Amino acid sequence: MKDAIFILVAVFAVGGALLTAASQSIINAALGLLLSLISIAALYIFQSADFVAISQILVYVGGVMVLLLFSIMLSSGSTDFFKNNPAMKVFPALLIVVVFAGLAIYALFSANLTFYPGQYGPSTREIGNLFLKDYILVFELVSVLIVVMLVGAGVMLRKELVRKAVASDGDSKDEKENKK
Amino acid sequence: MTSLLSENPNSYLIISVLIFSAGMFTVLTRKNILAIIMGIELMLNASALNFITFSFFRKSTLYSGHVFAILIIVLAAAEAVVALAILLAIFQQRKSVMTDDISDMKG
Amino acid sequence: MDQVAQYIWIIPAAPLAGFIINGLISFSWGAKSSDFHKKVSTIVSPLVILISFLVTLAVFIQMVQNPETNRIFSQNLYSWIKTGFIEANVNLVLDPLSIILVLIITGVGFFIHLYSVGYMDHDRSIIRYFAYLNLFTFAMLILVLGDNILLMFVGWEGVGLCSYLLIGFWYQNRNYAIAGMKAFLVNRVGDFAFIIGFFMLFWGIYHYEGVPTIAFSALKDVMGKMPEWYLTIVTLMFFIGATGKSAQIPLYIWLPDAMAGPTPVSALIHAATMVTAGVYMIARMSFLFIATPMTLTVISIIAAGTAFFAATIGIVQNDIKKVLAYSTVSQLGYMFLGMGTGVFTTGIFHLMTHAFFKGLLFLGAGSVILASHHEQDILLMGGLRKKIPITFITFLIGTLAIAGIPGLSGFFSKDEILWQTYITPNVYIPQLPHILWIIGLATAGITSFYMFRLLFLTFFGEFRGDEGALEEVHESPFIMTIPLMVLAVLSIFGGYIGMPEALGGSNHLHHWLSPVLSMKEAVEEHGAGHFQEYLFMGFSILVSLSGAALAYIFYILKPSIPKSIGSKISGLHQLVFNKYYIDELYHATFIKGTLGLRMLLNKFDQKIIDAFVNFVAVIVKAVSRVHGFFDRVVVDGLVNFVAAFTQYYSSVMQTWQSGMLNRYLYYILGSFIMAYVILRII
Amino acid sequence: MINLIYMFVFSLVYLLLLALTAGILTYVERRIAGRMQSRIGPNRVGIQGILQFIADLIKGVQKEDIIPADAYAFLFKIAPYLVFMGVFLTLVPIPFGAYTLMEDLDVGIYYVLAMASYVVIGLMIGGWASNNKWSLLGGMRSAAQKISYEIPAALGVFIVVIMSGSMNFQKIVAAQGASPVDWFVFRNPFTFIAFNLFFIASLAEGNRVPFDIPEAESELVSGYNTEYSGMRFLFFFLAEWGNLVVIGALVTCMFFGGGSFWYEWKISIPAPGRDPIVFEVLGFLWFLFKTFFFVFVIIWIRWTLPRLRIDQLMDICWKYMVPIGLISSLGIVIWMYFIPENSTIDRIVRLTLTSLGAITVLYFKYRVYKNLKITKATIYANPFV
Repeated sequence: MKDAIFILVAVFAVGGALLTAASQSIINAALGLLLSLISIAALYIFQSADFVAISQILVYVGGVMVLLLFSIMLSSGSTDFFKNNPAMKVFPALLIVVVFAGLAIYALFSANLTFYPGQYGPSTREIGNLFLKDYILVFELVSVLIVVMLVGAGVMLRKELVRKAVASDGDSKDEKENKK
Repeated sequence: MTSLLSENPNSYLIISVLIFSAGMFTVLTRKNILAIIMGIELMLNASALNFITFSFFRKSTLYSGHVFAILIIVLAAAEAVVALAILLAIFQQRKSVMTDDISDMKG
Repeated sequence: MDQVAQYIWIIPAAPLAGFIINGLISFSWGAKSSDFHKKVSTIVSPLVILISFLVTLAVFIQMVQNPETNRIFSQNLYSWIKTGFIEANVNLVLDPLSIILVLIITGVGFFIHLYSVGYMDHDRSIIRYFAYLNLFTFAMLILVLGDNILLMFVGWEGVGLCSYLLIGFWYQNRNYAIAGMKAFLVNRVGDFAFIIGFFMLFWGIYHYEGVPTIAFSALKDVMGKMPEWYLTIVTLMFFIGATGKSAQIPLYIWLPDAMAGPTPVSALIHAATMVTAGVYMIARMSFLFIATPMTLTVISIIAAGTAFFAATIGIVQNDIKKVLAYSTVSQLGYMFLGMGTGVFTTGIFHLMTHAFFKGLLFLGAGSVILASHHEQDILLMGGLRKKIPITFITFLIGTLAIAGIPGLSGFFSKDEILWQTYITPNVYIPQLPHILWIIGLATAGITSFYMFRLLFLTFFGEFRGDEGALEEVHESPFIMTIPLMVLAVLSIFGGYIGMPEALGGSNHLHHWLSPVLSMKEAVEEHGAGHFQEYLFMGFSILVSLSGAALAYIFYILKPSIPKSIGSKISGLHQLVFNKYYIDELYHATFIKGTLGLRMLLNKFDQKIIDAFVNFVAVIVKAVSRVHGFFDRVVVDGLVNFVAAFTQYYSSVMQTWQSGMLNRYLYYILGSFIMAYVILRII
Repeated sequence: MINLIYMFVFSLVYLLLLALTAGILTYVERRIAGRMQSRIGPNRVGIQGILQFIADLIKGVQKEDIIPADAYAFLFKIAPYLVFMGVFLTLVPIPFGAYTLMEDLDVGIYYVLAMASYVVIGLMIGGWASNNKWSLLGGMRSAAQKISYEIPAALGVFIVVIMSGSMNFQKIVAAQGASPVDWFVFRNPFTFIAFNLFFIASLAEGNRVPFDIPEAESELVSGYNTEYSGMRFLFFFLAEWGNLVVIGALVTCMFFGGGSFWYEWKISIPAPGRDPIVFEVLGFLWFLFKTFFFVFVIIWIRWTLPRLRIDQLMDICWKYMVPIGLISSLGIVIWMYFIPENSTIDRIVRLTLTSLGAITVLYFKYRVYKNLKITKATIYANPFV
């Protein structure tokens, strides 16, 4: 029974990813990504990583996917649903990807890793402890990064800045005179 | 090793490889920057899945894998925000999000 | 682990805090800084060093009380790099070796900071100065305290940076700025070798020993499987790194120029601490060097050469700081000579005593310079002893110490080196110890000669400067003379902790250090009585005294002799006076070489390409006069040809740089797959 | 296997109950709205019009399921289900009683926050797939609003998590007590702020007035659901009213002591005499009472306040609520560090806050009675007309 659900989830995860890879429509690709992300969260739950799974849904579904959808809606014309994601030469990409996947699976089976049966249990407290003890520096750096990211994204999309960039493409003389 | 697929690490790792390959294929073939970003997200997720799998099956009391998965999630979110901000800025100027149209830097 | 070990982090942290405070003041106010800011800076900077010193002292006291087996204190601050290949922690270690260095850095450093308060009082960038000085102390402490090569390298580069900053401290003067750059570039050569060395060492550890650690404390136990030829290359690379930082042949040329910096900087960085980093590095990695007799031989030869060579240059220099600079190079040669014997305590001993007396001499020189209003030429001084008595007495003590007059610190350490040089057999060249000993002894005599020359010319005789300048000479303020006095006391008594058994001492230093250093058994306990040792001491005393006497004859009794000798052998004199034209040699080979290549290319450009262009132009001009139509055809044709040619050529490259993300990813993936296939499958 | 079937049946029951509750709430809302606007409201179908929602349901099912010609059919179809799924999934960890809950998740609150994102996706997709400018605008506004207000809500939750030391709902309820003095809302000033932050942000996340910009009828026709009709349209509304229950339940759990029953604390029945089932039922009812009180408050707010402008909406979130949330989450840490639980200061603060709350409620009741007396409109206080 557990395996049946697992196989279902796995098929969704890989199928979503394949939909993303193969879809001619950007919105369908986004939906495939959504499906894949949710299924990956489910795979986390299979491995007793509930906190990570919920984080995955919160950040990816609630954040990244919404942003992606926003960008799709803001950037592509809303009429041409089905052909706004053109592909380039497919064959060499397919070749290289298949070779890569083959190598990776070869590496997996030739590596001779020893595995232990996993243990189930709550993880939130341990993750918190790790973040505040061993990985405190990383944690702080990530928060700094996020602040920088927020400020950066805000600055990048400021109206005046964009306009200025457009203006300086054409003629920068006017600006200099304005400054005087 | 148990006979259950869901308790066999290799099944997770193979799923991860497939998702990663799909992401790579997306990045390789798509012209739309948005699709490329999606491919990158797929690759990041595949690697996070690997972290969790190794954390669970190699030494389950060690939660560092979870920490790294969370870091990947957070950094992916940050990356997506910046990438999409850049994308929108590009779109405002050029009215296009296809990589062919913004390859001014080519030799 | 003792309680006190958990405070080790304070030792580097305090100077860092000082640097941050000073840096912030300097950064926020800079030129606008008020007296208040200056006061804060001058109080904070020595204070932080004092804190470090006191902590070190506390650790030292604990260390002395502990039994010999329990004298290594370490504190692990952070897990820095952790891969399968190497593991590096930010781990601070105080053991009997590093604590000596830390005591010197913080102790001598504190007094030099104090001295700087007086010396730099009127400089408007004093806050920046103290910021650099604190940063230097921090970097030097990291170098010394770090428990692995990578951390040591962080400090190594840090001191290099500070040295550069401080040499070019008065960067408004173009020559000084260039001197800074020269120091930086020359150091870079050495550092490059150092980097190669430690990369090779990492690889060797990984390949031969199969352990990921690079911590010194752990390395000692895992070494053993690495073949000697490989280790020799590694240690030679390290030694080249040391020649860069510690000013040995052939990379010593930056040190004399480094005197462009403020004098306390010369005292702290270019005499007492930074330049000895190479010596320390060899001592720290003694377990590597002891296993490679070839490297030790090379070190001995180069060290003896440097010592002698620099000493001869020192005879004829007229700039007070330049004399001391060459003397430093020469003394560093001595230290390396000691290291080259394989009995590393001798080098460390000399390092310590040298820090005291050379720091003292530099500070004294600074005091002289300040007293005589920034006059550095000793030919324009003379008779200053009555005007600046404290400086004179302390300078005299320093001179006696460096010249190896018995009873002062320099005597013991220098003698120990010479003695060990003589008795340590060499496996490659049996006669080498004797040759080296003779060179060393000669160097000792020359050292004594030029130091006394300096002393006599500066403090004795008649004043030779401008009229009336003597009246304005005045003793330095109290804050500058106190460090002088303290260092003078240390110069006198610092040697007694390493007094050899032959003289009734017990060589504490040797027993203190021997647990942490791997070295050849010193021939201390060799029972045939101390007769030979006494004899050798007698030799060196004799040589030192005769050097001093010669200087007395030349510069006090018959001041005309030097000139007549100089004119008789003017060729040699010129050669030595111009530092054997080494700078010119480097200039002629490396710099001229580069410039020459450029000139050649330039010539090619001018003579052939330009000529071709001119030729075409002339033809076109001529033809255009004949007919406009023809003109258009030829010029346009040429242009189009060039364009087409460029286009064809670029179209080849263009396919690679397509501006398409996907293509780039193809390259990345393709190379990745190829690398994987090559490394793993084939 | 048995477990799975049990879960399936249980969630079906939940689903039906939620649908029923949401349906009844539509009726209740219209009745209350009627009272507030001096009219009667639906009273024709069934006794007092109680079956009105079933009539609406039948009407909705009968209608033709229109999909606009230029819409993206697949997305257009799944959007309402996504929205409904997002609301329904949040019910999983909410404890209606000590045993009456679907799954005792270790990451309870975090899970609830995460599930809200499905709603966002659903609304955006719905708005976009309709291929209608108003719908698109409504969907995007809704997404922007929900993402923005998730931050103050999360900060409010954060404070509660710090106070209770766990994200598990049972433990959060257990960290509080039965008496109002022990409720988180009256624990200290910062938790009180957290309650306000969470409640207001929840209103915004649920697209309720005064934050119903996404569907603002007067400017966007009806926002993201303009093109929907029939059953799909009803699904959006099911989700909206279901969300009311969720908000009420969350607030009750996190700030008002959940289902901890008063008598457990007050009357000391000897332990053998305690019947767990009785207490479970009583606790469940007590929980429902609190929940529906907050549902009433939300409805009340809807018919009292005017709608905000979009820029005011964003200003309130980013310029006021987020900074306040950040400051109070710092404050709660300091507070917990310096003032241990059950110290004198802690008790004084709790009592003061509780009595202030009680005084406010009583004064408000007095005002209502006074106004009713003056206007002689007592008929509108009577629920059965």
